[in-house]
Amino acid sequence: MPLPLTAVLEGLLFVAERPLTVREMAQITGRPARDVAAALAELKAASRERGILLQEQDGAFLLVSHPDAAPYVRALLGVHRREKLSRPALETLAVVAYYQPATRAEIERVRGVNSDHTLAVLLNRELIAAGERRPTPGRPIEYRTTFEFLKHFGLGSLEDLPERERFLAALTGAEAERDESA
Amino acid sequence: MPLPLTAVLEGLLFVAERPLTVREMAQITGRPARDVAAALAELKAASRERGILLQEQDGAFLLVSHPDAAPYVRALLGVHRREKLSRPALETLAVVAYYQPATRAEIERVRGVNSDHTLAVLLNRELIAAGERRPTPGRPIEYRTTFEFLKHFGLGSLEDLPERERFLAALTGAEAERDESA
Amino acid sequence: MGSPLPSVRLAIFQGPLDVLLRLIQEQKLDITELSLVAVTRQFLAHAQGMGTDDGPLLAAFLRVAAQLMHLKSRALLHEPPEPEEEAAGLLEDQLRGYERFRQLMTTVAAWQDERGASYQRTAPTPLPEFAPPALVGYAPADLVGALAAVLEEKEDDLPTVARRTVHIETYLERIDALLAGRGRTGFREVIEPAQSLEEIVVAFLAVLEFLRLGKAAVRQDALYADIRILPADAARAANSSDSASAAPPVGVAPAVHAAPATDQGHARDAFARAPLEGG
Repeated sequence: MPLPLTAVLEGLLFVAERPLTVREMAQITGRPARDVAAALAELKAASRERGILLQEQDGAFLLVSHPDAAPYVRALLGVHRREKLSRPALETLAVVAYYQPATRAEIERVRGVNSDHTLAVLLNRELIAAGERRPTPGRPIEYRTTFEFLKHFGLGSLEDLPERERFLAALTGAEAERDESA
Repeated sequence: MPLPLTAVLEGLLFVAERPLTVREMAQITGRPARDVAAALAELKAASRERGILLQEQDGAFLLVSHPDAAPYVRALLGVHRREKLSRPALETLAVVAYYQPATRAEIERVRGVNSDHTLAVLLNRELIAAGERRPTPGRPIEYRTTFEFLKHFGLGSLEDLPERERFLAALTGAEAERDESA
Repeated sequence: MGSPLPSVRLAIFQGPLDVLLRLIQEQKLDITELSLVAVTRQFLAHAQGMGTDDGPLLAAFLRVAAQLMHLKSRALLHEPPEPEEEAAGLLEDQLRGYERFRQLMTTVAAWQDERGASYQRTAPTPLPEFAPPALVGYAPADLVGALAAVLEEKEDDLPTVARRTVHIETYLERIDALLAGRGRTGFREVIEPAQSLEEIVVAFLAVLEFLRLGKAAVRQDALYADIRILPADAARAANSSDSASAAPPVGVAPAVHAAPATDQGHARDAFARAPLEGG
């Protein structure tokens, strides 16, 4: 039994890193825009009593946590911020720090695993920030470390990163190798 | 009207960076663990027809996209088809998944071959994790599967492993035979 | 698992062959005192007495004989005792559990192909009014450690780092592929990728497994000649249409008939040296 369109759209919006337009969702699901719009209306009505709300912003849709849950959400994010970074998060942060500006594809090429979620974690903690879009195909977003990052690691500037030259050489080497083996 | 507990929990799980335990959620919401557990069961049942999946292992919960939405999600994120595991790695992973907690010796007894390398590969990909040491001679490390494993296969919990009974029978059968002949 | 093995009468033991193997595995008998030539002769006498075309019986015997040979060669070579001590038993387990395990693994492999993965969220959760409390205790060294780990893992992925493990399944699949490709193969071709004596033993056990399952037949036309391996159905067809030919019956290795009649002492030397030359 295939997943109903409302559920497919909910799954898409759940993982999306930015608001999605009806057109984009129609394209990805291969369904007419009319059906997508109807399914979104259904999802919106259903989400009113849930902890995840469907919001519309300038013709694009995104899922957000229910405003009434905000105090709890804030408490949880506070808990998260006081936690140590997970190993994948620290790895991702290290790659961004030495390689910056780094795109998601570059990070994943070095780490060899999908890094979407860990990027979100680092963005949440304001240790990295999304910058310009690179003027290459797909116009990927470039990530850089923030001032917060320097503060938390007790660094005066990025030049104080230990063994910078060596790691940069190793990273570009690693990337080349991955390219070959891909 | 205050938001029902299921909705609050859904909101929390939506923004969480990592799996949340019942205890944490009870602490944040100020509700008894019993109520939280009941609300989570409700949420799990309700999410069956939705685009999201509530995963559970060892009393911790994680909200992820529904596995049937995977092709669309991959198209959206531009991620390639997940990297397939080699046959030996899959074999080792299957033994850990069905048998857990499993020690290296147990895995090798079932597979009949040295499994150091495949264990290292699975640990690197965080599909399994090293846990406690077993209080038996040699104090061997016990391995378990992770949430990464549940995500890789789109499972709600370890109880959703296919043909669990048959596999367990085959595995313990192999071990029993081995013990007899030893 | 096939026909019951016959009994043998030896200086150190009288009784069924599989019991002999077990006693030796349990170290209740000293393998160096055992004459493999005598065992083989008595088995052949038994086999000839009841007709030589009992493939499963021969396969069962060869399996026991191969394990005895393996144990004896190791005893004579004074290898240090390793965890590998259990190798013979493990191989046996593998053979027994293999079919069952293979079926189940097919389920899991297919399942990896068919099932979709789940994904976590990728969007950050901005809460502008939120004042970030300080993170605890990080140092630049943490970054260095994490990065070193990433770069090291890459090396782990390199195949050269992988310890070569010998898996009987590898050889079962290899023989299957070779037979499917050209309809026939030989033991020398089967062991082309082998890198150790142990691997050749595993390959040999894989051939025996094919024989035991009735999926293949083997021939060896002369002592030390290549062992030819044919799919069972092809071999049967060849036999019925070609019954006038002088080819020995399928499943029998004439090399055993042609074995030079040596006394025990010589046989022992031969076993001691062969692995050294081969390995």
